[in-house]
Amino acid sequence: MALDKDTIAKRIAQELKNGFYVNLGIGIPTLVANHVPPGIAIEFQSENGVMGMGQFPFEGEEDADLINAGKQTITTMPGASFFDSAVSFSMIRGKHIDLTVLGAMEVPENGNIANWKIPGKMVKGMGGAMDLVASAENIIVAMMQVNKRGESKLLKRCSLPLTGIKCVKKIVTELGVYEIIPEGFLLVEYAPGVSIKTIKNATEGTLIVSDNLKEMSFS
Amino acid sequence: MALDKDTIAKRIAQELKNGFYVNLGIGIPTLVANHVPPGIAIEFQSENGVMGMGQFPFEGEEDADLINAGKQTITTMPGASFFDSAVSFSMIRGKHIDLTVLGAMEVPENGNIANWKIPGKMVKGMGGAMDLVASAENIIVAMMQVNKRGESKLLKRCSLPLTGIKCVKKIVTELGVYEIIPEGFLLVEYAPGVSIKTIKNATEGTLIVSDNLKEMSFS
Amino acid sequence: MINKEVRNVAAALEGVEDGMTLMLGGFGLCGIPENSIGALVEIGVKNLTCISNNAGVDDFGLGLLLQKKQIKKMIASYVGENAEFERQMLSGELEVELTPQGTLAERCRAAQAGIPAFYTPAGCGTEVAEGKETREFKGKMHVLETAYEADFSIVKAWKGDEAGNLIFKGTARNFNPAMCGAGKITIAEVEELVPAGSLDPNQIHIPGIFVNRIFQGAKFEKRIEQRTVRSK
Amino acid sequence: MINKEVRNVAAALEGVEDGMTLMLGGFGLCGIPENSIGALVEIGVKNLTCISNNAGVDDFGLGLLLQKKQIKKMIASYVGENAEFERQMLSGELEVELTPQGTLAERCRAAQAGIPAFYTPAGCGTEVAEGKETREFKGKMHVLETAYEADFSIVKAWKGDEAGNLIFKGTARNFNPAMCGAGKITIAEVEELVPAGSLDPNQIHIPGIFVNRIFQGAKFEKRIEQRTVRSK
Repeated sequence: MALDKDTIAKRIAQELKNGFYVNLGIGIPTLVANHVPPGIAIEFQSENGVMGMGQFPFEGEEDADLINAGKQTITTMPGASFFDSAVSFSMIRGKHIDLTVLGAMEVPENGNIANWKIPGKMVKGMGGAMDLVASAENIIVAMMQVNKRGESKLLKRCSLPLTGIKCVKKIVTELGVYEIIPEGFLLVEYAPGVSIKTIKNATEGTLIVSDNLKEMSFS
Repeated sequence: MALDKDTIAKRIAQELKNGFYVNLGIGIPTLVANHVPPGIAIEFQSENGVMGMGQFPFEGEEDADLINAGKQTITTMPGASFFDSAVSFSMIRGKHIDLTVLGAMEVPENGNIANWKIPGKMVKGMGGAMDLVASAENIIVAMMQVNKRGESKLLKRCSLPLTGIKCVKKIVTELGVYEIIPEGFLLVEYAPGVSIKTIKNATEGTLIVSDNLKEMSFS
Repeated sequence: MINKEVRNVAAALEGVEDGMTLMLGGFGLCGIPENSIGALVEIGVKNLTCISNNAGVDDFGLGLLLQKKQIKKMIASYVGENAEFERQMLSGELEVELTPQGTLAERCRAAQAGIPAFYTPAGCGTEVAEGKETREFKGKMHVLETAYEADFSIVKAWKGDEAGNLIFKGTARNFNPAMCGAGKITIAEVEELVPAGSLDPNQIHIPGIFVNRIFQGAKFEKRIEQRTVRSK
Repeated sequence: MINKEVRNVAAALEGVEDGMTLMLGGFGLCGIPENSIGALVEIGVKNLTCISNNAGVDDFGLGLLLQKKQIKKMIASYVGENAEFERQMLSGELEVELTPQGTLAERCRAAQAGIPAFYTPAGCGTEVAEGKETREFKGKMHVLETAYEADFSIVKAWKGDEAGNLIFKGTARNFNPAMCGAGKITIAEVEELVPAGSLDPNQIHIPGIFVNRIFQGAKFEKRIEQRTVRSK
């Protein structure tokens, strides 16, 4: 059965390693923070200027001066720090962030990514995404594999304006986990109960099934 | 009579205007701070990371963590701030400093300046001088016009490695005040009791005597 | 001490004219100079170019200037929260230049710091790099970005003193520090204005040399855009 | 919280080897990582390239490494206080690259910030610009300067916490912040190391992400170079 968004986040949380500084994008990526494996130390950065983000505040304790990049009220953990936007992107551009998780509208098989604009229709802007994908060495895309009109978002080629080129390393969707390899999308894990046929139908780009393919595990 | 170093500083202090942020170099320039005209507000920057420098501390109150760019112990005034070297040179490079006063080994008549190196003999380094002269729009050189061997330091051309080009606007020495104009050194003031002949003999470069020449005044 | 205090927002905004370029601090509605924005609406200056990370929401922040069609061109990184913005942009009424957020911050900081241009990898291979010089450093492509030019920088801080020294609070810091001293004249509105000497010189976020005019804002609404809470 | 504490200076310097490039904070003798410098003398690593604003005095700071001829090349802006330095340089034993102080700071900051290169007016028309690309922006010449590369950054702060967050004091801040995160590994020695959560997140000068190892220095001499006083 296809995963829900929270379970996608849970699977991505398995990629967290002790000592990682992590930037989570808006949407599914934000949910990753709820699934940090016990016993490892992680610090979450939000590019608007905080390292060491905590949970949402208790009701009545919201502070207008304390938000994340999704404009949500947040709290901080012990050891947190605030800094300005130039310093924040020094962390990102300077490769000090160990893992970046972000959403996408389209990912083609060469590892490009598009997530900020639909010409003539919708322009939200790239926010910090272009800086993140241009510099991060460890980028995971978290998204639904199929859009609302039933079309695959894992493509041969992007049709939308790009956010970055040849930067995506791994993709986690409701159907599977993919790595970008020279030949295309390498399926390394499938969601419990989802058939390879379903995955193939939902992948417009070249799909290669790994010799070590396994079912996602959430033990 | 030729001025002493402190009187050169006193003459330069007449150039201070209300609201000026001022960077003073090592040597004679440092003395300018002792002669701020009453009734005007000035803040002194030291490029090692302090704005709003005050006087030297009282004996016993020296703080090893509070020095100026000449490595001297200092104090701060109300409204002072500390910052790092990158920010300090943002002030300088970004043209936020209103007046720069520094020493020189040689000044040629085109407004170049040399003050950091004698090849094969002495290399102190340029410190912050190259950044200062490259960006400051208001630079006064404070120096003795004649070196220890009796040679003029106001030259036709520099013989020493340059610190900056076409940047000096005004020079104050023990003998006079000079402005750099296309034709050479324009003598605008002479030290009390010093003859034009003495000044001419101490100026290797082209000397032009201003139509409005006057004696320096220290009333 | 060089005193930067002006008596109110009107005095602070003196000299702001039609057609000027303004840099405005804030991220979303957090840390925006709301007193100054309100006064700009009242003054009614037009044909502004605004450099700001976001464009506010329909009825707060820069959205107020958009409603009155005072903005000719917007330079921002993310504008997803503003329906009127999207309408004006898609209809062609509003000129829009979208720029990566880190590049936006660094171009402001470059203006403050007297760096005319720098190289960044952000945007390489995308339409952001179109028409710009690109260059390889250590095997990776970078794009040349230039310092922004602005007539005024308008920022919001938590505390400030008469000397113009500023301290920001939490994530309301964001773009405000990098914009100080980046425009020809920098205006800072603060929640609390204190006498010089009241702030620890060691804990100043922005030295007063980067600020030309400072005033205590009459009122701060500090609206929250996404109120998210957890249960006890 | 990611814990950066190491037990002592020896643990902090692990991996420093002959021939490496080190970036060291401090201005004159103010804010120098004196515990680390002392340990480098003891370890006896050789052929070092050191990037530091100054080279210490004959018997303190980097002067100690110069005495033992552990430094092959020095990159600095001002070295006027060190007779042994001048001797080694003029005799050709020591390779020296002098660079304008603001350029030095900005090249460190560029390394920290992932900016491979930037333009600055400093040094144009002088020997500093020889062999470097120059370019005109707004009618003025600028020189292209690149980010420094270093194996280790070694800095000194006043207070730090386990998470690596740093606070500096007075003018002992100087080059230390810009060097954090500029080398591959950053070591911070602090006068006081406190538990995470003890420092106000609003008042951190350098966030811990830029620091890899932190320890409390055993002893700080904090020598004063020019003791200047006035009479009461």
